[in-house]
Amino acid sequence: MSEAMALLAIFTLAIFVGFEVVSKVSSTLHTPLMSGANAIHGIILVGAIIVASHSHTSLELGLSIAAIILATINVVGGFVVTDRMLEMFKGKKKS
Amino acid sequence: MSEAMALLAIFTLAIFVGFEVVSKVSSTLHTPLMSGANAIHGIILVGAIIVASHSHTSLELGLSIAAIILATINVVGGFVVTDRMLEMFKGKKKS
Amino acid sequence: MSRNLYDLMGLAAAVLFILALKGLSSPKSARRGNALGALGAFVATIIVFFYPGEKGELPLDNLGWILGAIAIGVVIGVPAARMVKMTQMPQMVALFNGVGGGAAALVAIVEYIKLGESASFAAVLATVFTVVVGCISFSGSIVTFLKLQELMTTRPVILPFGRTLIFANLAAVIGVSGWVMSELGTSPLLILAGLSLLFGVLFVLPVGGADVPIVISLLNAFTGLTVAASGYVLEATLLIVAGTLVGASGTILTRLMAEAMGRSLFGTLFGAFTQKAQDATGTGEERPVKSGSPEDVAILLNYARRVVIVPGFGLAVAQAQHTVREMADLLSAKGIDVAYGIHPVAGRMPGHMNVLLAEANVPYEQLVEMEEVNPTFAQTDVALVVGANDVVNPAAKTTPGCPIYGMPILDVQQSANIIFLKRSMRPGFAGIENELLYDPKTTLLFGDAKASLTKVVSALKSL
Amino acid sequence: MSRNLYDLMGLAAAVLFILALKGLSSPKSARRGNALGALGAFVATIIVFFYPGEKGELPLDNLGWILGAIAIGVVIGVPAARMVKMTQMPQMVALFNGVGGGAAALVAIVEYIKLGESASFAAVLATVFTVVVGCISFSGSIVTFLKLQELMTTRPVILPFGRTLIFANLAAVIGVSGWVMSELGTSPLLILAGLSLLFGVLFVLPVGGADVPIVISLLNAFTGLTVAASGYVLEATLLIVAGTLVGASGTILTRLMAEAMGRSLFGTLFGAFTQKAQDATGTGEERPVKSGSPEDVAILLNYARRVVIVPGFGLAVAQAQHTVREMADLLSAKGIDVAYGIHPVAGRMPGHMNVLLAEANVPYEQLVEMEEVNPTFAQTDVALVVGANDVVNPAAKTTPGCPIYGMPILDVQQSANIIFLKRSMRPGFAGIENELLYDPKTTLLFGDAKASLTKVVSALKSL
Ligand SMILES: NC(=O)c1ccc[n+]([C@@H]2O[C@H](COP(=O)([O-])OP(=O)(O)OC[C@H]3O[C@@H](n4cnc5c(N)ncnc54)[C@H](OP(=O)(O)O)[C@@H]3O)[C@@H](O)[C@H]2O)c1
Ligand SMILES: NC(=O)c1ccc[n+]([C@@H]2O[C@H](COP(=O)([O-])OP(=O)(O)OC[C@H]3O[C@@H](n4cnc5c(N)ncnc54)[C@H](OP(=O)(O)O)[C@@H]3O)[C@@H](O)[C@H]2O)c1
Repeated sequence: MSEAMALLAIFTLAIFVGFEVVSKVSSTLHTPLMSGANAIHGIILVGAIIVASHSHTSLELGLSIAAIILATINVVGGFVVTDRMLEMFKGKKKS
Repeated sequence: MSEAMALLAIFTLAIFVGFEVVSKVSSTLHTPLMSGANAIHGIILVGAIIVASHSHTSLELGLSIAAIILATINVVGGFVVTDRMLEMFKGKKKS
Repeated sequence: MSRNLYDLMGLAAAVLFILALKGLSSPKSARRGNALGALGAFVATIIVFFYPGEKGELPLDNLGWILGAIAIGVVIGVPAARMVKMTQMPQMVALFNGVGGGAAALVAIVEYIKLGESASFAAVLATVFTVVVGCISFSGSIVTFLKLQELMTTRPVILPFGRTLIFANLAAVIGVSGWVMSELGTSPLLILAGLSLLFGVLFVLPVGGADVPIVISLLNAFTGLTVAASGYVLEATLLIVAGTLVGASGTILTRLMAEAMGRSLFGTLFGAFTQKAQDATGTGEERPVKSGSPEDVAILLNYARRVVIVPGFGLAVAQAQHTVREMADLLSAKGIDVAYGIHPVAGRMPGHMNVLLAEANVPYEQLVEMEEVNPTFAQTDVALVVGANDVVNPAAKTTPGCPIYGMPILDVQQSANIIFLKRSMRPGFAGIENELLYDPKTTLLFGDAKASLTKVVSALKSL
Repeated sequence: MSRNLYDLMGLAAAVLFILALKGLSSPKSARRGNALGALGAFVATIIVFFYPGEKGELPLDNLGWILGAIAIGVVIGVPAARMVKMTQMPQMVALFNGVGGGAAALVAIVEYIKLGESASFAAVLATVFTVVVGCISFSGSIVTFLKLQELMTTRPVILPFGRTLIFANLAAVIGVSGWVMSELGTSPLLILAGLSLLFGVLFVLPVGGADVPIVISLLNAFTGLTVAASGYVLEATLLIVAGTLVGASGTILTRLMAEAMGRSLFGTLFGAFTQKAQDATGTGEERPVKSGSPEDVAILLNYARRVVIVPGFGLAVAQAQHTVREMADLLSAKGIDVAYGIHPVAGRMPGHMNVLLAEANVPYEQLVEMEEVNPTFAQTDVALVVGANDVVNPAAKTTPGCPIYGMPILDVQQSANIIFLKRSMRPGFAGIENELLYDPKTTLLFGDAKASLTKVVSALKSL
């Protein structure tokens, strides 16, 4: 099996996992889930770091540094804000 | 990424898909689901055909022919028997 | 390009399998799901005949043999699946699972023979794993078949020194596996296969009849994993995906089934290793029971306000589903409140009763699940137990250590009167005495369920 | 070996992301799920610093720049996330999503500059896709932010010739994409980026305020897909898996959110292309309304047998959750049956009301979901609407074409009396008039919800 095929298989399976995992979420959790998923795609940070480390012109470096900053805001802020939302659900347990 | 890693990733994702897809099945469907899954693993038929086509000694050929027969019984019989079970659920729709 | 095309079709087959499992998980789409699975298997099998080799050639030698073998398999498999009686489906599934496991083991043996000195450790490991687990799945499934078909006792079989035996067997399997892996050789592999077959037998023997479906489900998951391992050795992604899917979903399913039966998964599966003496109340005691005539039963029913019918395996054996419906309709027409109390594992497969009663067009809203019907027994005048036994046996609550202990039951003893329709005092599937038969509230109507019900119906009509 | 180790850790990070989404889907495990996701992101980021190149060397040039940029991101992101008010979380999520999309687009632009003549068609396609979709996600998210923050109107913005404009824009994006793909060049790419940014704006402008969260969710899924595409170009499996997960789950989530709001997904998203004039009943008419004093309200409540409290966005603004609970406890103590009717999209995010009321320790069993509470309004004496508007607006049923048409609402008009606590006659989020305010059954108590409730509580105590 070629590498491209393997990647395609991974892509396909990941689609199913993504679909199935959230398909029964209650509406109460829509926003935190969206926010958490949003934080996860901040992992483009990894891509930004990779391109930054291979940047040799100042244009490339500038763009990728900007990408790193934005991606970091996404990933760090995303998880923190999600956690804050979820914190408020705690109260419910008591009752 | 090495080929082995790609296969491992595929394996891991398939585990999640398998888990998630059936995790909320009602007990009424346990038996048909088991039976259907059972038919799916009959796809070892493909493996049996591959080894049979590369068999050069009569021992190898004999074993792989036996494997093909067994696997065919598994896959064909499995889907037919599952279908028969499910056929009986039809009646319910009328009411 | 052409290879990529076939790879794409292989991926499509894998997706079809996923959709099959997804479909099978919901009543509405179950049948379509099964059809998708069959389509996936078909596509996958076709591809392999046309898959070009590295240099573009078609690689299938021995084509005649292969096609012949497939034909034989079809000729055996289809009629077997078509002709099996509904009551015998579970054993059929067990058999099919067994042959699948056997096929995986055979494939692995051939692979092993072909493995060169240069084979990677992972490939050797995967091959040996497949041989061991495939053989266990094969022999284990055969034993479950024999149990379900009642060709051997359905009660747990406790061998003398059984525990020592199975531990020794396990040790031998592990030891020989190591040997087989360190120096490739066909004879040690065959010894390993033999030991694994034996292990499968010892593993399943101590499992009580009622737990057999759980074991089949587990062996099914095992077979799935062997298929995935074979896929790794043969570099066939489709087999990896399909096998893993079955392995993972089978594992979950096994747990769900154990939960539905109120069994501890661990206790069920490792009975062989722990082997607590499971003491069951002895069978065949001579104690007084109250038996009645069809007319007595008809009168009891006629003056009830609420009747709950509890169907069990005997209803399936007697094929009395139409008759029971006729009776229920009669009672409803007299203004009596009638419901069917459905235990999740009544019969011999989950959903067995729903299937049977649906066949007789029983109105869906009369079928009440265990959790919902149980609180209503206290307001029930007559609980009519038709060919059920284990699912109403209070021993599940009162007798720790008995094979069904811990299983939730239908609380028929809460109702004002209990009627049992069965042929004899013989116990049910789990092989244990039912105290309820001796309860003063209980009336027994002996005979085949269908015959008895027919008599009750005519008695009801003449009242 | 060492590379394999890092690959394994990458796989572990992917698994953590899956477990994160799984955890986030169930209330009990949501917080742990989020923590697992953060752990996954941490692991993934660490790996990339140590991942050895083909020849075993550590490949990170520009390390100082990279670490500095991360530090800046942390210094901006964490305080922003910590300090944002609860009522502004949705806009925050929109912003974070936007910057993520922007980052993906920037990464793709750099990738594009580096692409040699030998780049495969698939790689070029993936790069251009990322630039386009990342830019759309960026500018679209900024517009949703502006709408939610009410820095611009929350009502659908219909530009003159809007439809022509957006079709032209779309055609331009497609055309320029083709150009960029056929001959690599930086300036056409920047033009493409500009066109895509514009498209994002035009796409989101016509979306009515109430539908904004749906659009954020969709843009979130888009960003996920761009991450997956970047992963393909950079050969980073982790990015493929993580991006695809977000893309797939985001798509489902978008559909679920649209369903929960009773919106047609298609209509919401392609409003820009269809642009039916959504006529809303004009605001600010001069019609008579019945307003009351806190004492009037207290009396109505005091003699009710059943009161349903309908909280909305205004409750959150006024932070009146504790006061409303105090009042509800008072009523309960008087033997009045009190329930809260929770609309799925009351407030500014799904679950907003549950969160708020849980904060005030309102007993869980008093929170009743819309489907369950609606049939009880006919038996309800007083429906007390606290800072809600759209979620009880009958226009959702009666006025086709209005922005909330088709959304299921709480049927307060079925109850004997309706009390509205709000500050003015201004409409709610969707910007449409609520006929119910003019209903003869309705009493209005003007003022901040917390102040009004405090007065009602003291009036109740002195009764
Ligand atoms: N549903 C599943 O998934 C599944 C699978 C495998 C095993 N099991 C096990 O099977 C059992 C099911 O419980 P159950 O109560 O349905 O069945 P059961 O405990 O096996 O009892 C069936 C009863 O039906 C009577 N019977 C048999 N043929 C009859 C006929 N023609 N007319 C009238 N009565 C007849 C038998 O008594 P006579 O011989 O005296 O007539 C027997 O007592 C449980 O132990 C369960 O764990 C279930
Ligand atoms: N939940 C979500 O996911 C989500 C996300 C985004 C948008 N939305 C949309 O938001 C809306 C939610 O409906 P809703 O009924 O909860 O809110 P709404 O329709 O926005 O109505 C809120 C009402 O509260 C009043 N109010 C504001 N501040 C107040 C205060 N301090 N004291 C008293 N009253 C106050 C306002 O009237 P005055 O100004 O006259 O006081 C307004 O009429 C729906 O259109 C929904 O689609 C929902």
